[in-house]
Amino acid sequence: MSPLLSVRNLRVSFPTRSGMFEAVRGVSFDLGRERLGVVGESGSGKSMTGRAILGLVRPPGRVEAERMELGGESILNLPEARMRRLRGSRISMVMQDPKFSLNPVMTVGRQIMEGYRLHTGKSRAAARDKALEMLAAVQIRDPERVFHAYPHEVSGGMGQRIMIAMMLAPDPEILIADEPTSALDVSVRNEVLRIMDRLVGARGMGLIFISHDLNLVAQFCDRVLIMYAGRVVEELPARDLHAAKHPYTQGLLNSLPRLDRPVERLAVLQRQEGWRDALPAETP
Amino acid sequence: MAQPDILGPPGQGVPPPAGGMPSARRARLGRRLRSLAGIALSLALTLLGLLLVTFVIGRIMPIDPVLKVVGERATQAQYDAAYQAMGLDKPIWQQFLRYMAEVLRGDFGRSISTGHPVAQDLLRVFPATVELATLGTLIGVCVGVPLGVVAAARRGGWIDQVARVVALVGYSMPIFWLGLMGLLLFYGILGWVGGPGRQGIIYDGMVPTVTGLILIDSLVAGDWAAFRDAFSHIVLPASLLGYFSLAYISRMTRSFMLEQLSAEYVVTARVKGLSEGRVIWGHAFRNILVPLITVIALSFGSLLEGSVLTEIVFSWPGIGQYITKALLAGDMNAVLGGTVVVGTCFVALNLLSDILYRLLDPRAK
Amino acid sequence: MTQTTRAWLLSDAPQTRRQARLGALYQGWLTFRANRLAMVGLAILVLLVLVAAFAPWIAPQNPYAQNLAERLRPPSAQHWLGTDALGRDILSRLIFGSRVTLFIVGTVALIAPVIGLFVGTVAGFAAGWVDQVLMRITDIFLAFPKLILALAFVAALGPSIGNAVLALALTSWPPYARLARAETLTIRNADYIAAARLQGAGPLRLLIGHVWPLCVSSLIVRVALDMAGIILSAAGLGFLGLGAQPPMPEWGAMISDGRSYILDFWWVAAMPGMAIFVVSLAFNLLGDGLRDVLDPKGARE
Amino acid sequence: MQNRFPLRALLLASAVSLAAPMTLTVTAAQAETPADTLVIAHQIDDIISLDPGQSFEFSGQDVVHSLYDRLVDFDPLDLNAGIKPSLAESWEVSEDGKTITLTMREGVTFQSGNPVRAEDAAWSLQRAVKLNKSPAFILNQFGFTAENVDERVTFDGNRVILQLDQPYAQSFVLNCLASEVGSVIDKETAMSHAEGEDFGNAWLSTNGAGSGPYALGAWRPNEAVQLVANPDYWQGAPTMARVIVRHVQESSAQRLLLEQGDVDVARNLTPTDVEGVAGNERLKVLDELRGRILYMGLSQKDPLLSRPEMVEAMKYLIDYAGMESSFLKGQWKVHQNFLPEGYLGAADENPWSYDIEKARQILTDAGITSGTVKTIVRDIREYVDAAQTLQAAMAQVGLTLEIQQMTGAQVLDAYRARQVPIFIGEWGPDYADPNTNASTFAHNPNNADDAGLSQLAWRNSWAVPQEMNQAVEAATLEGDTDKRVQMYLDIQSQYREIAPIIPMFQKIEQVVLQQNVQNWTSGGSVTSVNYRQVTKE
Repeated sequence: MSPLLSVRNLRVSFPTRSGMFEAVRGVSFDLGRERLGVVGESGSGKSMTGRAILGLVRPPGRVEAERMELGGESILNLPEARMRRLRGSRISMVMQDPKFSLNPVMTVGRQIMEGYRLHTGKSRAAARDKALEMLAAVQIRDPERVFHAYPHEVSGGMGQRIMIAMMLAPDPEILIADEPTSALDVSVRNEVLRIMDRLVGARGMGLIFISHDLNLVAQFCDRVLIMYAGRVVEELPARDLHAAKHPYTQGLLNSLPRLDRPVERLAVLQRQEGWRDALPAETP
Repeated sequence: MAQPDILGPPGQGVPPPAGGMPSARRARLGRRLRSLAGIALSLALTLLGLLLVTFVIGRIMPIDPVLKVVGERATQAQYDAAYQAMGLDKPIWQQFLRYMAEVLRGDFGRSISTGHPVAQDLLRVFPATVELATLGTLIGVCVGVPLGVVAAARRGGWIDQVARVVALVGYSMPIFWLGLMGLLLFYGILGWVGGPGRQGIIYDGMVPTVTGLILIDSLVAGDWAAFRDAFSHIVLPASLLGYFSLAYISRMTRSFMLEQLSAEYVVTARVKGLSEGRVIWGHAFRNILVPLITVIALSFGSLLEGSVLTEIVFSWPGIGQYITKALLAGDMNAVLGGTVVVGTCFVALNLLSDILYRLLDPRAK
Repeated sequence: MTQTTRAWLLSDAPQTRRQARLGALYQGWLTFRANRLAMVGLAILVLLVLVAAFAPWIAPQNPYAQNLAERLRPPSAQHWLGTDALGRDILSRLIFGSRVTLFIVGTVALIAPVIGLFVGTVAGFAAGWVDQVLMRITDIFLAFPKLILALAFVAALGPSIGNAVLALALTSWPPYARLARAETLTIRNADYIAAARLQGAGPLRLLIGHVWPLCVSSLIVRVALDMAGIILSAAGLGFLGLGAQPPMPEWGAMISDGRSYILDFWWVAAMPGMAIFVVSLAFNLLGDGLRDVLDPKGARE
Repeated sequence: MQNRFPLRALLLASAVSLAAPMTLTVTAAQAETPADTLVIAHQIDDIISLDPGQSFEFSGQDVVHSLYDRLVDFDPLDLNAGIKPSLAESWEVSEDGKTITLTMREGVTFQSGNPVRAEDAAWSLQRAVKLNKSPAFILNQFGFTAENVDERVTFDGNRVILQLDQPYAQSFVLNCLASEVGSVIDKETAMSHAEGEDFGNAWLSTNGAGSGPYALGAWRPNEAVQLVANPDYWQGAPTMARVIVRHVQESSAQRLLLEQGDVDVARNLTPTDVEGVAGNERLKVLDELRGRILYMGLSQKDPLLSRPEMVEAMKYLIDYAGMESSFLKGQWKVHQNFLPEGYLGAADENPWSYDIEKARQILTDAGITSGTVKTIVRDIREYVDAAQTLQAAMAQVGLTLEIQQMTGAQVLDAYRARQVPIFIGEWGPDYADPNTNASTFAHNPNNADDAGLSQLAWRNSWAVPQEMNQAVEAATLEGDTDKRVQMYLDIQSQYREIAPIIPMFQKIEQVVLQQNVQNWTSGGSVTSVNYRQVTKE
């Protein structure tokens, strides 16, 4: 079976005063119906990779790749009109903070209905039913009330569930979750993740889970890409994470506190210039 | 020249209130009403202060209103009689109280520079200004808002540059000079528009006054010729004022839009696959409505003050000219009356944009 | 500039506060420089300052010398911009008039924002009844028809360029006060203010040391954008005969003089009109460019 | 004509580029005013009141003049013919010269339909005196006061009887009665609108109640006055059924209106604009000598200006010819006497000319080589330009003139408070008799600060010599017109020698009209504008 998404040698660059800045420098991976974690520090290019896939890199930013295919069909630098048809309906994205990523002056219901109606062409009533159904699906107890609420009237966790409901309403094949839980309280974090996991699994979707939280990714994903300075430095199954070979990954692991292996002092992450250009430790 | 002020929206800079489930809509409405009452009170205070300041200015002005009444040739005896008749021999606070009492009864006194009751004068000159300001603002909004939005959407592109130059040129033109030139060109040479004044002289007094807005009155009377005539007279000064407010409105719109377009929810909207037009107008634009309305209200308010210079150039019998003339003649009844009207409008516009803020922005307390 | 200085300035990791500050300035300058229109504005203003400074050496003729026989002459080799109703050389008057314009702009720019900054930050910082009182006063001045208020001031103080400028300054502070207050409200509850307060800084120190510097940049932008309005307002007062007194070559008064000749001797009004236009435009371009650099709102995407 | 840049062509070219946004506009055809309507562009923002007992502004008197008739009047088609009967058919003066009896014309009615009676005429004069507004002094000169006017001005059947306190010259009295304050008001109508003791003043301020050729259609201050013809006018209904006077502030705007054919008459064109329309075949320019005098007053309170040599030198520092041929061109003519041409006894000698050397000589001889004086001028183009010209001339003899521009009201304030060192401005006669100017330029019985007077001589702190005061008073009583003329000539001759108030120019009103407008008169130097004789071809 061909992968849902196949990316080869993706490059994203921006002109700056001191020449071109490459945010993503040759990232390659395939995504099947699985949960792929992308881990890295801020600035490692993980978010930009997600946006490049969605065609959301705005000029003067430039996206290049050997290949970027969705279901065997190239989506690299598609005309905006065609890209728009893919966005939302086949690939979707959940962002970090629902406080900012939901439109403050539109009711929740309208925001959910909007994308759904656009891609399915269904009637208002059908869209409404779908929205309520999705709200229920993300375990919102009183969908009717939340439907009419404004984003500022809901809590952060609920906001993120709304976001998930909204993004999954048109039944996309791939969901990119860009740090979906880092703005949330720890207490609601797991709940949101569980909901997302269940929905993605039930629909047989591909999930790209972007995070800086190695532990979270290890628990939640099937496979992990470790990114550093715009490159994938290592790729490995999540369960083998502890056996990571690349020193950067090891560094990341060591800088996390662990209950089973307490240390006096957490290790400070050491970076080496050489990693910037080294090839990934394991190419798929 | 009255330049509109760039002000933030009401409550600008106040962090968005922390969200929470509304207990009930009624409670929300009650809170809104209560805070509106507070606003109304502070507005009333503002108005009172405005009157007081105007009154004091009137008294410290070294222009003698008595002379205007009795004329250059008057003898000292005539002068003294008029001085007392005008109540100027009383202490200033007594004069103010007396004036306030009269204003509350709706009596603004008699203007000494026109010989008419001030209220009657205002009913004549203010509609002239309202008509001009409304049309000007309409032009400014209809052109300025789309221009600003497009400029923001195409930031750095040629539309943005053109919009910038158009707006800044509008800001920088001495409006009286532009007015004279426009009059010369479009009236004097081309004959496309009507000349100075609100109407062609032969239409003078032909349309019965209902609202005082000639465009509307002539429609009410069904007099198309008079409407065409009035329109041909207003179009040039209104375009000039419109250009000016366009400049302001488009710059502010652009700046608001840029702020919104960089917001995350815009990315969300794009992720949903919405067209760029929908993203801009359906999402970002809806978020700037509130501050934009404030800006438009302010710009309208500053035009309502009467653009004295435009009014002079176009012989437009508006409130700006009226107050200026009255001020220079020491005609304080007229100045006070005019200031009350303008100030009330300004305050009312503030209140209106506050109310709209409360109605339109779901985040408002 | 050498490559190393440049690199030092643009460093991502400045070593000292000074380097950081200079670096930020340099970054701003680079942004500003990229805005070609703003650079044009700046160039015009620099030129204006130079012209004003060297007016006696630049002006081809005495700006006050009348010659009734040579009145209302069109632009020619002898009088580049023609002569006015009293036969004075318009170019020379414009050149000397640049001093008046700079005086107006400079004085208003010194007075109004300072009053506004003070009133606004005190109101925003003190809150409570102080805020209420100050803002009511501000509102009163805002609700007042601006030109009328200026007219009243000038009429009360006597017409002269100094009083006109004073009147303009005294009538144009309220928007600055509102702006400064709004900025202060956002800053007031910031953590670093709390931190400074914990370190024992008094209210005055907080105001001067922490609040003012943060309000200044948005004020500067506003001032630059308002300068054009100030010039036009001053010209408006001149147009109404309440600004500069003759024979001072104030540009607005020159337009006012020229308007009676506008149909046949267009240059008498058009030349000062152009001068006002160019300088106002320059200020606007500059302000617009500064906004992109300094105003955090609506900048950078 | 100077070489001009083709601004119009230039603008026209740029119009093409601007044309797009303007396509909305209605294209107005070249307008022509209706044949029975006279449309006038004029600055009429000075009107405060239309009550004949109060109105004292140029534009207001223009309106009053058409709304009302007076007992005696001028013939608008022949102003030089002097006083003619009007509502009074005839008059006679008693032996002692103190009683004047006027017989009313029969069969004349007010616009209200009420008959014009001697009672109305007498009441009109009485109320003007009792109302005691600005123009009351014109009548008060004959000894009337609010207390005695009911006895002094009486009526008997169809005769009005005036009892004067002195045997004033008949021409003096009749000239005063011909001024607007002498207008005959419809007593019944006016009193039906009276409020308290105001004799209908509030109502008459904005309404008309006369027998004149026109009724008031509407008056919107600073905007327009509309007059409607009185079809039953006793001298025949006016040809122009409607007269509309539109307030247009700017000369250039007036000119544009005129050139576009939107107005028939423009009354406030600047010299340059008059020159500009000279080539237009559809327009004509009418020069009419008016009574206003542009003069310079030198306050005798100022230590420098009070020196006779300084006064003398100043007369030679004024560039009369230069100003007359430049910014005053066509609208002011040199006239160095306080009686305007057209007035009884006006002198026509103009001895002074611009002579820097002579002025310098006079000053050096007197030991004056430097000094600073201030002038406060009203913000009117001509005055400011005149002041600047004077400033430049004074600079040449080492004197500094500080110019301060102010609004009319402020200048008047300062002037009446005797605080203007050099005053440059106009004086307009109040009525058609030479005494109107003589009594203000050359009469000052009490030079004290608290004298409460308002004569120009007093305002300039000039203590007029006793013999000149007496001569001015005597001239009002001289019954023989020839002798009276000589008396005024003598006063003016002496005045030129000593007075610190220097008459410089006399006003020429340049009215520009469409070619088809006939019989226009602005009232010459003696009266106000008349519309009733105006026709259009």
